[in-house]
Amino acid sequence: MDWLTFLNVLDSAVRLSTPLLLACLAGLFTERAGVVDIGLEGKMIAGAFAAGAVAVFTGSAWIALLAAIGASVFFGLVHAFACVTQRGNQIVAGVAINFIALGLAAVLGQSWFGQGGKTPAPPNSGRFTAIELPYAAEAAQMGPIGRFYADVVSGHNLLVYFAFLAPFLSWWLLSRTRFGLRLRAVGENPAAVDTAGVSVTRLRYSGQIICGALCGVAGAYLAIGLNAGYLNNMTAGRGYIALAALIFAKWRPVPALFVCLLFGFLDASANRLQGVSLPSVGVVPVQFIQALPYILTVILLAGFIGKAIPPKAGGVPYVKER
Amino acid sequence: MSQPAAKLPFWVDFGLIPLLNLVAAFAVAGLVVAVIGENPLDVARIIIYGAFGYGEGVGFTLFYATNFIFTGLAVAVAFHAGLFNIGGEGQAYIGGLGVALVALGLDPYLPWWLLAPLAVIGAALFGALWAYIPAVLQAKRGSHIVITTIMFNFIAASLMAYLLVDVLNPGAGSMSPGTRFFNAEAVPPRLSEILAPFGVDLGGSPANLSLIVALLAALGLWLLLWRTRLGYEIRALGHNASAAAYAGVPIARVIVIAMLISGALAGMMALNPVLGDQGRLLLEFPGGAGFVGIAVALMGRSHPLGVILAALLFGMLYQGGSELAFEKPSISRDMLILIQGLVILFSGALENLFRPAVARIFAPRAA
Amino acid sequence: KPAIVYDLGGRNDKSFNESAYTGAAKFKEDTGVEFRDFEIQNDSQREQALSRFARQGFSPIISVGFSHEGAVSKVAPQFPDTQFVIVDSVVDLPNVSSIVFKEHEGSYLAGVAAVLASETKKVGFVGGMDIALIRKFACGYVQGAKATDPKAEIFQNMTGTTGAAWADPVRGGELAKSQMARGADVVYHAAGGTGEGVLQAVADAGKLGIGVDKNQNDLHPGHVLTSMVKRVDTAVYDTFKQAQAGEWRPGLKVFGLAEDGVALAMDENNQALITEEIAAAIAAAREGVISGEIQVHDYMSDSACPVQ
Amino acid sequence: MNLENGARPAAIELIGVSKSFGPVKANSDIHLRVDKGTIHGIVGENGAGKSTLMSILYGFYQADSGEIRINGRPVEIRDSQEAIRLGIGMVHQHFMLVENFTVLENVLLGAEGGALLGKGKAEARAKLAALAREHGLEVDPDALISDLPVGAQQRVEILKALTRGAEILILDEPTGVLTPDEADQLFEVLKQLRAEGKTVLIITHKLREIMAITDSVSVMRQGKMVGTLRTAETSPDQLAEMMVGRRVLLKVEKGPANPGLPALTVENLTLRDGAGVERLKNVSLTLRRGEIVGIAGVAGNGQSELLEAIAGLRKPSSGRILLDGAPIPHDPRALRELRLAHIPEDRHKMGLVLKFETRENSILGYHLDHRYGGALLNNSAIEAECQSQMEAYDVRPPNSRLKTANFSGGNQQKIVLAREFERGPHVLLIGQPTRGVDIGAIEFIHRRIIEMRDAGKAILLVSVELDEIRALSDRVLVMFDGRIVGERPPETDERELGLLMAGVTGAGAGPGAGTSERGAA
Ligand SMILES: Nc1ncnc2c1ncn2[C@@H]1O[C@H](COP(=O)(O)OP(=O)(O)OP(=O)(O)O)[C@@H](O)[C@H]1O
Ligand SMILES: Nc1ncnc2c1ncn2[C@@H]1O[C@H](COP(=O)(O)OP(=O)(O)OP(=O)(O)O)[C@@H](O)[C@H]1O
Ligand SMILES: [Mg+2]
Ligand SMILES: [Mg+2]
Repeated sequence: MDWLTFLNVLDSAVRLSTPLLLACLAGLFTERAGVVDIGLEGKMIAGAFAAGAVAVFTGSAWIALLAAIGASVFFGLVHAFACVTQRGNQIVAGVAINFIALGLAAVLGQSWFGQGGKTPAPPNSGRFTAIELPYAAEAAQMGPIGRFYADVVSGHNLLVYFAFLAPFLSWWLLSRTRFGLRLRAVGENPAAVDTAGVSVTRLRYSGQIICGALCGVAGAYLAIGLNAGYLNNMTAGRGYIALAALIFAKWRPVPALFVCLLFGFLDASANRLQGVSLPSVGVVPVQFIQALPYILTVILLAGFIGKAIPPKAGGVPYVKER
Repeated sequence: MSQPAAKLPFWVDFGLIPLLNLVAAFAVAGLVVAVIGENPLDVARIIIYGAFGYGEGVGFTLFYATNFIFTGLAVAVAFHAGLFNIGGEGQAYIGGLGVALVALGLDPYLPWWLLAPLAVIGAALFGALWAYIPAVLQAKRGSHIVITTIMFNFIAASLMAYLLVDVLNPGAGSMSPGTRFFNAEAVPPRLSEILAPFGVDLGGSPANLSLIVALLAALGLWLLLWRTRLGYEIRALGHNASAAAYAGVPIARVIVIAMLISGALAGMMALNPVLGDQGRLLLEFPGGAGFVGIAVALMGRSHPLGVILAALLFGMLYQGGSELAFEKPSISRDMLILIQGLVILFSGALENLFRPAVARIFAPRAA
Repeated sequence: KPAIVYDLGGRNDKSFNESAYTGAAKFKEDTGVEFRDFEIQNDSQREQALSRFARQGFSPIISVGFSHEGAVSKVAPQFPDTQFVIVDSVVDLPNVSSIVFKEHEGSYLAGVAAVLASETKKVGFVGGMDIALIRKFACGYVQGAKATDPKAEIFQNMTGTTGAAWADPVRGGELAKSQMARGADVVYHAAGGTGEGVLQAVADAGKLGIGVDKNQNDLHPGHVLTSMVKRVDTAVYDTFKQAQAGEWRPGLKVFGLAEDGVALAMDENNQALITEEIAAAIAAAREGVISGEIQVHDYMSDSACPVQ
Repeated sequence: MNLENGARPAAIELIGVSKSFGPVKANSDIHLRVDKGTIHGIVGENGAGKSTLMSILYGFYQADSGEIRINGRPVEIRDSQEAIRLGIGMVHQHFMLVENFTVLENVLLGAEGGALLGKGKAEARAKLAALAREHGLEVDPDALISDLPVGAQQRVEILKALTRGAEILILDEPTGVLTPDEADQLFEVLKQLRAEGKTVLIITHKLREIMAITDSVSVMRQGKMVGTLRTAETSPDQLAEMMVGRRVLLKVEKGPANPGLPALTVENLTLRDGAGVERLKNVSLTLRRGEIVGIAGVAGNGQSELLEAIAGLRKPSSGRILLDGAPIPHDPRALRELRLAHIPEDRHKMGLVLKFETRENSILGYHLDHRYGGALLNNSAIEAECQSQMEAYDVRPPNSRLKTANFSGGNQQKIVLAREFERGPHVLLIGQPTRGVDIGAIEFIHRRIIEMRDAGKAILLVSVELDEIRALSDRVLVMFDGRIVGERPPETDERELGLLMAGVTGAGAGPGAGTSERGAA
């Protein structure tokens, strides 16, 4: 790969890793609070659909983003109600949310727009479009680093920049604030939090609310950032990959950034490698190239990261009285 | 799990409360139905009639249930070992390859009753194979099995797409990505044909002998888990890994064996659609059954009997749902996904929603 | 009493299923005759749906999509008085008519138009799931492009290997962007819902896209060069009409350029993009194909494409 | 309640407090009065309801009925925050610490002093330093809890309470995990707190400690308050009788040992854990038939690793372990066949599968034995086995189908002992046989262990209870920092053993181990 190609792949990787990163951080907040979340996919779908639908109705990307966050947070609250208040099984709740969000989006979409669950394309004001950072054009002329700035750093939409800021904000929130301290504690030993006089319930709900909000942004990014409108099941399994990334990152925000970038990069490279003829092998079957990121993930997992230890109290409802 | 210790009568615990949960799920679904302008009661009637009201419907319900029994058992056995096998989908897919290779290779020579047992072995073997690598990685390297099995689902999809489009495809002129049809003599009879002489009419439903295999598998799994030493070790491992190590259970080996069984069960799901129904291997035939298996196992409390019941419930939803889509053009097939989700939510995650209220009514009498 | 059974993609797949629906809807509008339709959810429902419609007396019953081939061959003999129609595949039975399209011919024209409209002489193709049918589109497209300019470079990408590949606009957009980064300025898609991402990305970048199956010129006016329409709608409409008039006949019906079964869509949305030169070249190519002067290789005939 | 008292309002007054968990009446109609500036003990068997009562006081549970008065004022303690506000602090039986947090973070949790941590952290650090100065409660604020020995973890719990300004301090079985020396230090701290006018409530099973430090003591049995007495006016025997409802023998009756041939020999054993840390350093010992060798030491000094290495659960990095002269296989299963039994230190973590029916636990580790079936398990054989074990060890209730989790701690321990003892092992590795077990059960278990010795078994006993070690052992080895730092006869003065356990080696007592901050408090 020459430098320009590399930059192109990197540029694509940034876009592809954005929804992963947002969903991964979403999962991080709830899992650090001790609620396992396999329902990221569903929450993203809810967000994407809400964004798509509201963008059409209002023509405002910002209102659509709020709607996306609202819809995802609603599902986050359902999840929290099931897992925290009702002490239900967290995995079942997540699976249920994936089904419900997918089904509901399609049913409502069909009933509102009559296009089989798809939302029509919103006007341009209803989308987050790419923004050129200052001096990008000039920088492009100034050698490889400038190109990097112009091609990779500049030219994304606002949500991308938010996503790449988010791990650092999350890190700060988790490690430097009272809320973060308590949230981390409640995922490790809720009884300790409880005896310290802090409400376990409220913390776990907060985790789910933040999770919902981030999934909402991820969904909005898919529906009105990258694409123009919601399409049935457009998350295409990204919620599950985000979960994998979360484990890969060992539930830490900054590593999550690197892991998601890695996944995005593998994905982008796979796109780019299609049809490329390798010496002595010939053209590699497309299917192999497409499986490559997954194969590499398995290899990395087997070889490098070793055991990932999840938050201790994860997956277990907190019961004070047996 | 975390019940107030008040004991409820058996029929309340296992009859009334699950029923209330289902009713609640349907009530919410009914709300959505009403919002889009249909009569919820009508819809419920159609679903139930569609699933159980006539022979062909019953046959289809059983057909779908067969898939879910296999995948549900697969997830359940892994759960018992403390493992979360999210890769049933991929294992089933690869299991289909096992079935197809047996059938394609031997169908000129063998009648169905000789071929079918080999196909069962093929399905189990290939499914197990696909679970083997994640299992070993978990056992030996501690790689998180949830991720590896997710990855293996994707890898299976790519591999099968390659095989079905480029390798096993009968070739020129064939549009559809799949193998050729198996010889008709190599395909086992359907239940409808077997039961017809007894006056049972299952219509044109594809339910087939795989159902029997599934039920036998459930029985076998029950025996394995609660009546054998291996099952004892699997459960010990699942409940308390360090106690298992203390008891001399070879942890790594039991992890791998449990996953092999899980993969084999998931792989056997392929028998039903591939050998029993389509008579050939088609692209993406598992159609999400591996994921439904997770819900089925959880709702069935990972007990084989529970898995069978939960599988029937989902079979009913699938068949009743298609009846619904047929009868009510205004309700798209996505409604079914929504209803499934609500059933999982209310009977699974919110299973205790009504328990306190019910307990208040029934506990005094029980005490 | 006409009926339609769609393929797994469903009624609103932005592709041939939707096109079939459009044809049926138009028929209903014109004649007031109601029709029923059904979206299957899995392979096992194909037979179920067909025999069910047949039993309830529906006829003709149109099955959209090659995957119905097995089901139609099985069900049709059981209902000899019912008229069955299969789209995209061939079933040789006395009560079945088979409708197939020469997508490679239409795609050939798309290739011609793409290269002529391209300034860089680099064009792209984004397919949905990697299956033979999509390769047929790709192969025709490449032939058209190469015939127009042997030095033209064509980038081909498939979106994926699962059904999700038909509904992943994000990846579709990325693929298009990656092709554009390599210099492509016209991108043709045959990828259902994924293609919307392709057209969006192309439009966002100010380049040109080519739609597929139905007329997508209006999606991003000024940025969709044309659409390779596959007249499933016309075929469905005509079938219903013929059945109504009692003129329905079984047998094979091939829709190519000559039959207007495939064509490039021209309307006010792309008027400005189709220069006279392009229009002339398209017309010439079309004539050539129809007359047999130009032989467009069909990928399906030997599972291979002569040019890359 | 028969303590006549002045007009001063009591620091704590409980009036008719009751609490049920489902059908279990954990506390019924409890009356208790604790004067300000006193140390008050609470004793009672396992499950008597002590922890529950304290948790109610701390707002962790809500009483079903009854009234609580703090300093004479009726209060309603809805949650722990409320309790903290009322000046109540509690050190729980199971520490309420976040293991992968630092000491500072744990102290901060719930009392952060602002939305951002920076300022609060600095203040907490200062407070900790001050408390360390005043009370000798030293602990590195930046150490991870999981790296701290239990004694230090307990200090953190106390510090948590004190930094929040507790006037009433509740300690639930605080000395179970401490060396005598550490316990004494703790008592010094408690006395100092009393001198400052604070009130201390302490739960313990150790009557010696009650006698040593409390001003008054209450006895609970089966959820009820049996009585409250002035410590000066009672005796251990009287308390024990009140607790159990019958007379108990507090001393272990044991004849002299008749050591025979060596059964187990450990030679130069060294063991590294997963992180590469040396947990055992060149350990050698010999165990003869018919003797009990006790290993004394503060938890975390390698005793667990030693037991687990011998039991085949950990692979030593060097050295040999010989059973009857032959090197042992590294396989718990094979070791069981060689008649080596192992009572693990932690019954919940290792000895039992709590979710199993008890009959399933009764064959744990022996489940491959042909007595219990071939291809299929023979349930009636298993049932018979379990019944006989339950009978022999008086497990209550004797219901083999009950999940083991539903038995009380003492009965769970009996289930483990029955399983391992009843198969006639030759060598016994016993870890913490009576941890968290009440007096009645302790008596029973100790008698069994002596019986095993007298039957000629070789027994290696690990316990953090120095009393227990001294009462049961024929020889005592002391471990510190992965080494055996000395051997002493059991009659050795407690002080001396305590010093050894803290790594202070006396004249020529084994390889020179200096003081290290790990063991020394
Ligand atoms: N990919 C990486 N490789 C190495 N170091 C990293 C990587 N990503 C982040 N770090 C650094 O590791 C440190 C810890 O990361 P992070 O902020 O995610 O965790 P944390 O908040 O400290 O974790 P915890 O919440 O468990 O205490 C940070 O200082 C960060 O800069
Ligand atoms: N959270 C709970 N849920 C249900 N039952 C409980 C709970 N906590 C305690 N119990 C039961 O209440 C009774 C009293 O328990 P508690 O822990 O107060 O006893 P204790 O005196 O502290 O015993 P130990 O000496 O073993 O600590 C026991 O029967 C116990 O099983
Ligand atoms: Mg940190
Ligand atoms: Mg207690």
